[in-house]
Amino acid sequence: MADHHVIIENLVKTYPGAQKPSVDHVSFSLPRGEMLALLGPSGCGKTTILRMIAGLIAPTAGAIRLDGADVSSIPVYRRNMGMVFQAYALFPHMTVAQNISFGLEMRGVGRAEREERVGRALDLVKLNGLGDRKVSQLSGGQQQRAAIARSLVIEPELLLLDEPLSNLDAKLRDEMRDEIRDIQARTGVTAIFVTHDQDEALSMADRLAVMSAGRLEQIGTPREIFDRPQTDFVASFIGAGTFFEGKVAESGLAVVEGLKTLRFVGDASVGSTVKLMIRPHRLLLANREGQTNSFTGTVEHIVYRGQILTLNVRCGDRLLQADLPTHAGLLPEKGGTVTLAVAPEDVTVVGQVAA
Amino acid sequence: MADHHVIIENLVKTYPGAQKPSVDHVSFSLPRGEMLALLGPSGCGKTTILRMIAGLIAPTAGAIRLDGADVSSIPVYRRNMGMVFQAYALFPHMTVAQNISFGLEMRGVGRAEREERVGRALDLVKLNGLGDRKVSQLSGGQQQRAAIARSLVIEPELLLLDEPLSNLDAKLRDEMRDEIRDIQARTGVTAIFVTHDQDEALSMADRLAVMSAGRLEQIGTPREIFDRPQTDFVASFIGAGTFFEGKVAESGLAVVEGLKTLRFVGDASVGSTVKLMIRPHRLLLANREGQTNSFTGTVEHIVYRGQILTLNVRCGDRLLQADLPTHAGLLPEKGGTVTLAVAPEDVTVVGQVAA
Amino acid sequence: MSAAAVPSAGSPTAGASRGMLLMLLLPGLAALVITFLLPLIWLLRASFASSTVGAFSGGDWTAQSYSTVLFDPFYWRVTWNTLVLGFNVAVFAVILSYPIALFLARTESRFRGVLTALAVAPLLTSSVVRTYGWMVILGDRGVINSTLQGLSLTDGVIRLTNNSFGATVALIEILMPYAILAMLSGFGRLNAQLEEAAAMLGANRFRIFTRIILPLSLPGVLTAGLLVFVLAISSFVTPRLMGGGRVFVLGTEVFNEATVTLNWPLAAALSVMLLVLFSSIILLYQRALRALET
Amino acid sequence: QDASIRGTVNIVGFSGVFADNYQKFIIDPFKAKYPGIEVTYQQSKNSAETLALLTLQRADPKIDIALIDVAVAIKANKDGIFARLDPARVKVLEEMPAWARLDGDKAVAFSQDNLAILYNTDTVKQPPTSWNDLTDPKYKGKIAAKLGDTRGVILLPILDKLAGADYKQSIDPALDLLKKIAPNVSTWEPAPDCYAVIQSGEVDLSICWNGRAQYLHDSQGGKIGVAAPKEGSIGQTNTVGLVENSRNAEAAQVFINYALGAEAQATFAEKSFYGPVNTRVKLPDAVAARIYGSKEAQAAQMSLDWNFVADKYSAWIQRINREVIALN
Amino acid sequence: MQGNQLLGRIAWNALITLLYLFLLAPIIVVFIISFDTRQYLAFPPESLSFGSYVKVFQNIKFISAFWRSLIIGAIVGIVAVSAGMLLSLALARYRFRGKAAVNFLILAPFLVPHIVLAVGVMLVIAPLGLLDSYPGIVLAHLGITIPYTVRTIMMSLMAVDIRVEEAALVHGAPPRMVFWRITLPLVRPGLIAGGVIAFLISFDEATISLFIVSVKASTLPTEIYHYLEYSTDPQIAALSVILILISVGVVVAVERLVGLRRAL
Ligand SMILES: Nc1ncnc2c1ncn2[C@@H]1O[C@H](COP(=O)(O)OP(=O)(O)OP(=O)(O)O)[C@@H](O)[C@H]1O
Ligand SMILES: Nc1ncnc2c1ncn2[C@@H]1O[C@H](COP(=O)(O)OP(=O)(O)OP(=O)(O)O)[C@@H](O)[C@H]1O
Ligand SMILES: [Mg+2]
Ligand SMILES: [Mg+2]
Repeated sequence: MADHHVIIENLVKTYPGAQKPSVDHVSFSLPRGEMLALLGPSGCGKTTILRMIAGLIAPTAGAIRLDGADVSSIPVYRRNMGMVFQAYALFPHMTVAQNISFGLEMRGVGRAEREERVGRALDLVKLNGLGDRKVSQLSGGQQQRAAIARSLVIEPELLLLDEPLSNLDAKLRDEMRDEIRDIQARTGVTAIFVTHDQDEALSMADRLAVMSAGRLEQIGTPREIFDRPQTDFVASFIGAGTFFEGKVAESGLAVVEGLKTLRFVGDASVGSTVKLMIRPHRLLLANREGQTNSFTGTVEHIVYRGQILTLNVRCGDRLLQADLPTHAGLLPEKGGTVTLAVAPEDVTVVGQVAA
Repeated sequence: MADHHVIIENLVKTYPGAQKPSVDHVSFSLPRGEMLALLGPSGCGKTTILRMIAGLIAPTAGAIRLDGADVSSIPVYRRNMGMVFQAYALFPHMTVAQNISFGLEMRGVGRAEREERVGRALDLVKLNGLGDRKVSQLSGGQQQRAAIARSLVIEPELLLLDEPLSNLDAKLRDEMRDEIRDIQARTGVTAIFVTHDQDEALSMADRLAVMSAGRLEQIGTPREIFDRPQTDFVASFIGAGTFFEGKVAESGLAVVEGLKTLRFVGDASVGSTVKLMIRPHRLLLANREGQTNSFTGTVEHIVYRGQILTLNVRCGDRLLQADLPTHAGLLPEKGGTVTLAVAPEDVTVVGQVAA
Repeated sequence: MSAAAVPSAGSPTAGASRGMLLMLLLPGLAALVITFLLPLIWLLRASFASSTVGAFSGGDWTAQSYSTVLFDPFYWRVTWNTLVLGFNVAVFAVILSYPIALFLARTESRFRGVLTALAVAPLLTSSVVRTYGWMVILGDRGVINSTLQGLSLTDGVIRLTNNSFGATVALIEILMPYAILAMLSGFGRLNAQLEEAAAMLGANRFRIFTRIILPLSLPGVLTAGLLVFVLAISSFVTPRLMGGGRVFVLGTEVFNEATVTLNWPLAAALSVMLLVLFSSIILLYQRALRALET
Repeated sequence: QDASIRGTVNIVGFSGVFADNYQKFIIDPFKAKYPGIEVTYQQSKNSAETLALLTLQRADPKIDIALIDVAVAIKANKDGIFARLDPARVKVLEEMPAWARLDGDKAVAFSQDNLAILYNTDTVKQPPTSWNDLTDPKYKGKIAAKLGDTRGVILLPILDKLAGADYKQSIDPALDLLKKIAPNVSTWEPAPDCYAVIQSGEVDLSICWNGRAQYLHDSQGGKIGVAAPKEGSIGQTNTVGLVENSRNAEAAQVFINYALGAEAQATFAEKSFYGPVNTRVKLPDAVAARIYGSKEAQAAQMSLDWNFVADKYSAWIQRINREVIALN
Repeated sequence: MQGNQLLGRIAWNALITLLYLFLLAPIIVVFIISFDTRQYLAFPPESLSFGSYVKVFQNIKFISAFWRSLIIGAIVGIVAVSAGMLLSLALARYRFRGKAAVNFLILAPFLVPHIVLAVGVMLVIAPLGLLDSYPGIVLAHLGITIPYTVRTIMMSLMAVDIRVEEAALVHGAPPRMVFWRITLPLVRPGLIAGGVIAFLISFDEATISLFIVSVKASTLPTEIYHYLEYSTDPQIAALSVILILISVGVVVAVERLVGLRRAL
């Protein structure tokens, strides 16, 4: 921890005039070269954290350390960070190339080298040939890429990205993700990026920090977050799922109202009431009824989503959500009866219910 | 066709001063109660089509018919359509409730009924309690929902939605999708919505119209579009995939450079060169090498995406993209060797290559 | 030297900000203090002087001028006239300027620049010359009267000028450019898409105007109204010349006391009176604006 | 030529044609006579502005001589703006009438511009001959009369005399007469000015200053006619004053002595149609007629007790404004 | 287009035309009069000629006053814009005590009649020895023009996304560079519009100028005023027309260049 590149300690930000803090005692740290995704619903304080790290706003309390040293006395323009703003914040009076070149100029890089590096950056974000355009002549997606190029070209030590891909269509977004990931891996820059797209967070980041209402809910690898959410909020915010409450009858077995019993893997003391979750894609079509953790019900709703088919299956008074691969042989139809099963290790304990 | 609710015939729009038409001979039609998604990259003309249907701009050529009658002589305000604008266009001087109520007032609905219907609409979009807020006091997502409520409350015959969900996080977006889908199904209103999110298009729409540079590329059900894209553009725009070019050696068998042969299902005359596509999730882990349509290679890149694991597998000089479910037993690791296989019916012909 | 991102005290560049702030404020404030605040203080001082010399260099203090202003019913009537004139001019100038401002705000015409310039052009004509222009139009043998007589619509002369009607008409025209400019800058919230949205919701042109355009432009209209009112009640050349000397308003009285009877203390006191009027109007206006916004 | 006296004299005075004439007929000849004395002439918009300027510079005057309206001069003397002229240096004082030597020679009248009735020579075929003609109903709505300033203050004593009263007793008779004129008045603030409205035919008659009207009559084709009423008139009186604490008092008094002299006065009267004050001036008949009108009118020419009038100045204007103009 | 929509358009255009006619009526009259050959203002003209224009261009007082006004207006424009820029920055970007007072001080000159200010300005300027001097008249005009420049620049400044400045900071630009490279270029429309307005006001101001200047620094409006004291002839009309044409030209050029309306 102590030798981590970025250390955030008990960061608090209360905007003037606000009753509640927008960022509330958040602590985390990143080793050099890591990419962290800040994830959370709109208004939970993601941008605020980035802006404090950048030095654009001052924390109400808490500390930000880079390589162990408190940064509060370093002015913004000497922190050597790159930042992609949520609304791009390109310089409207400059061409694309001038925008990208700006940071290099500020660093006193010579003209020839500048031109060369700007050219490379333009290639990187697939804007070659658009360098001489005015910013206003770019589409939203192109602007976003120009902003990315501007922040990358200065080879910052720390890269801050605020929803850098929100305005791109799926295709381009995938490409840019790979690009950013690549550059980050190659240059070894530490990066923090904000997103509300969980797929983006899961696929790009080394670790995810999930926030809710100013607080850090959980921080961990994509797998930890997705498969072992530690709070209710994280469980329901990341990925879909069906939630159950059950009384633990014996170790690894809970009695759930309306269903029979549910076998699960995880710590839960006998007699306590636990919250359990099943991810939609962990529910599989079962061969036969009566199998462990199997549910039979009627298909109420089917949504085709290309790769997968999302089913809502009614079992008694519960609605189970299941995602089946579209190529999994004979697919159920609306109104039909299906039996779904789940492996005990795919039933996750996401919390205790106070008695 | 003739009895369809909305019929678009050879619609063309060239903006004054533009060299190329922004919408170029587009024709399609919708039966009453259908929901159509207009999908395509930024700037392809989606909004332009919506605005012509709404009557906000006049087509350069072509006709729009509602219930068989040409609408060109009906002024906007008598067309009884609901529209959600890309940038919301909420009335800034009114409260949320007043915004929603506006259309009802224009229709002379009495105060009591108005209040009741506005209340229900607010519930619907989960804005209960925010009715008295000024529009400027809402977050982006909340504004978008208010705009949706405003267009729904008048129970229009035709609903036009321009990227209605772009500013919502995954969770809320899913909920709103279901809500809109539900309302649409319940009220039987015909709806056209614009999106650049293919997941949204696939999961919400009865049919998809994919556009590119002003032209309609393909229109069809989600499955037709996803599984049987008729053009290169559609294939690469919707969903990911690995593309091959191969010479058809015999019916259903193509020789692909760098690979061996690829069996496919589809029409292609022997001797011609075809473009073939394999969707990532149709590539499965194979038990043994040498099976039909199987490829062995090294895992170059792994991305964990919650539900699925995306692999980039290098076979010779080709990179295959495969999506494996995360619960499919023992998962491959980066650098390891895997064998992937695909069923011939999952190898899609997406076009011919001119010799 | 930008204050760019130094919005709050805790900021990393805050150390420099106090000195910076002073640097930013000093030149402009110095100019304003010299050419506005000090003259105003002098005005106050002068209004309490007893003689012409006292008005310049101090000396004794007396409230004589104020008691003259406050206890002379003539000045009450003048004040009332001033308010009536200001009100009429403000109302009509706003009504007549509104369509032009709306037109300029929306037109896509190539001539937009010229049209904007033309709307402002009246500001640049000497008021004496412009007044003469109005005399030609409204005079007893002017364009309107001769047209009416030519069409045999009237046989007598209709008195259109040398009275408060003439003064009002000319003031309206003279102050319209200010109203147009003020409205133009206040029309920022108007946005074609809002009108489209209203049309989609079933509002016809009339309703779009009354329910969307008008309310959205109301702050601009209020600002324009205030500006015109204030300029109208402080005007003196136009009411004097166009009113044929029959229109007595505070502006003409100030001018009269300052340049004809040389009673500077009284002129100062009348000016202070005018300022008090302004201030109360502005306060009322701000109330109205706040009420509009909540 | 007398080059023995040296110095600079700074004069502030009226602008426009007056300034041109003053330069040409007073200053230039003076400079020819006294080459050692430099003279600068600064134009001022009006006497009020001049007074303001002088008041401001009281501690350190930059101006030595002011040409100023008599009413303003008297006001200035109340504030001690002007210095007493030295009779030893300004010998010509002896030639000035008593009424012209104000406040013990702290300002001396040097010219008078008579109030007259102007008429449009196209529309008025029978020029008015009497101030009483102003009440003639045929001029209804055809008179321009700016009376809110010195013009009104001068007209009142004239009308008082017409009514057989004395302005020192009461001006009520004059106001009553004025109220009879009022219905004929089209504008009390002629725009652009009281001469142009005659030229353009906007009105038939206008109560205005003689000098300028004569000048316009000559220069612009005789459209303006001047009627000098037989009951005589009163002139707007211009005074010259030596500024208190002037640093060039000596040279300044040399100048004043010259400017008040008969020769200078006569030339200026002939060129500007302003009546001279120096008692030794004898005007040619033609010139006298254009300044004062007929012999009858010349005989009836009046002068005022300016100290008395200055005291009533603003009260009279106020009464004209409130009792006549405001009610019409 | 529907019939009644067309009708509405025609009615609307007719209304606008009428209003413009009203707005420009006296100027049209002045324009016509300016060609009259007579030596006094009268309508309609007897016969037409460019004589008055020729005379205006031959009038040395007008010409030299015109250049003086031009110089004074230019200086006033530049100084008012500079001071206005700094004030706007302080007001738009800082929170400080007394901000309301500063705001009022900037708004108030809009509302105080010039006739009221004029004597006071003279009184303040006189002891500085600045009467009838360029610095004096420039100073006097600053008070009435700075409010306009602050207003227009503020409008531009508000429109500038602060994030753009932040982006420059983050990418290594010290505040000084942010100002020169980002903020200043972005508010240029406001600067130009403010400068033009300040110029026009200074160029046109008579009331206060009359108290400040007499000979050396007399401006065109004061010359016109003095001229009107003893003659009212078509020269004045011709001069007005020339000035209007110049101003319209300036406004149109600026509108073309930066879009004046945005800044207003
Ligand atoms: N300048 C400000 N003044 C007061 N409150 C603010 C300010 N900026 C943000 N907030 C509040 O602080 C909270 C956190 O804002 P922040 O911008 O960090 O959210 P976010 O997580 O980035 O959301 P989004 O996904 O919508 O961008 C919000 O509730 C917001 O209303
Ligand atoms: N008013 C206009 N004048 C000229 N060209 C326009 C206008 N509006 C749109 N265009 C052009 O027409 C094309 C289609 O625009 P449209 O707004 O329909 O795109 P879109 O498909 O809605 O894109 P997006 O997803 O970015 O909203 C674009 O190339 C755009 O530049
Ligand atoms: Mg944010
Ligand atoms: Mg669009």
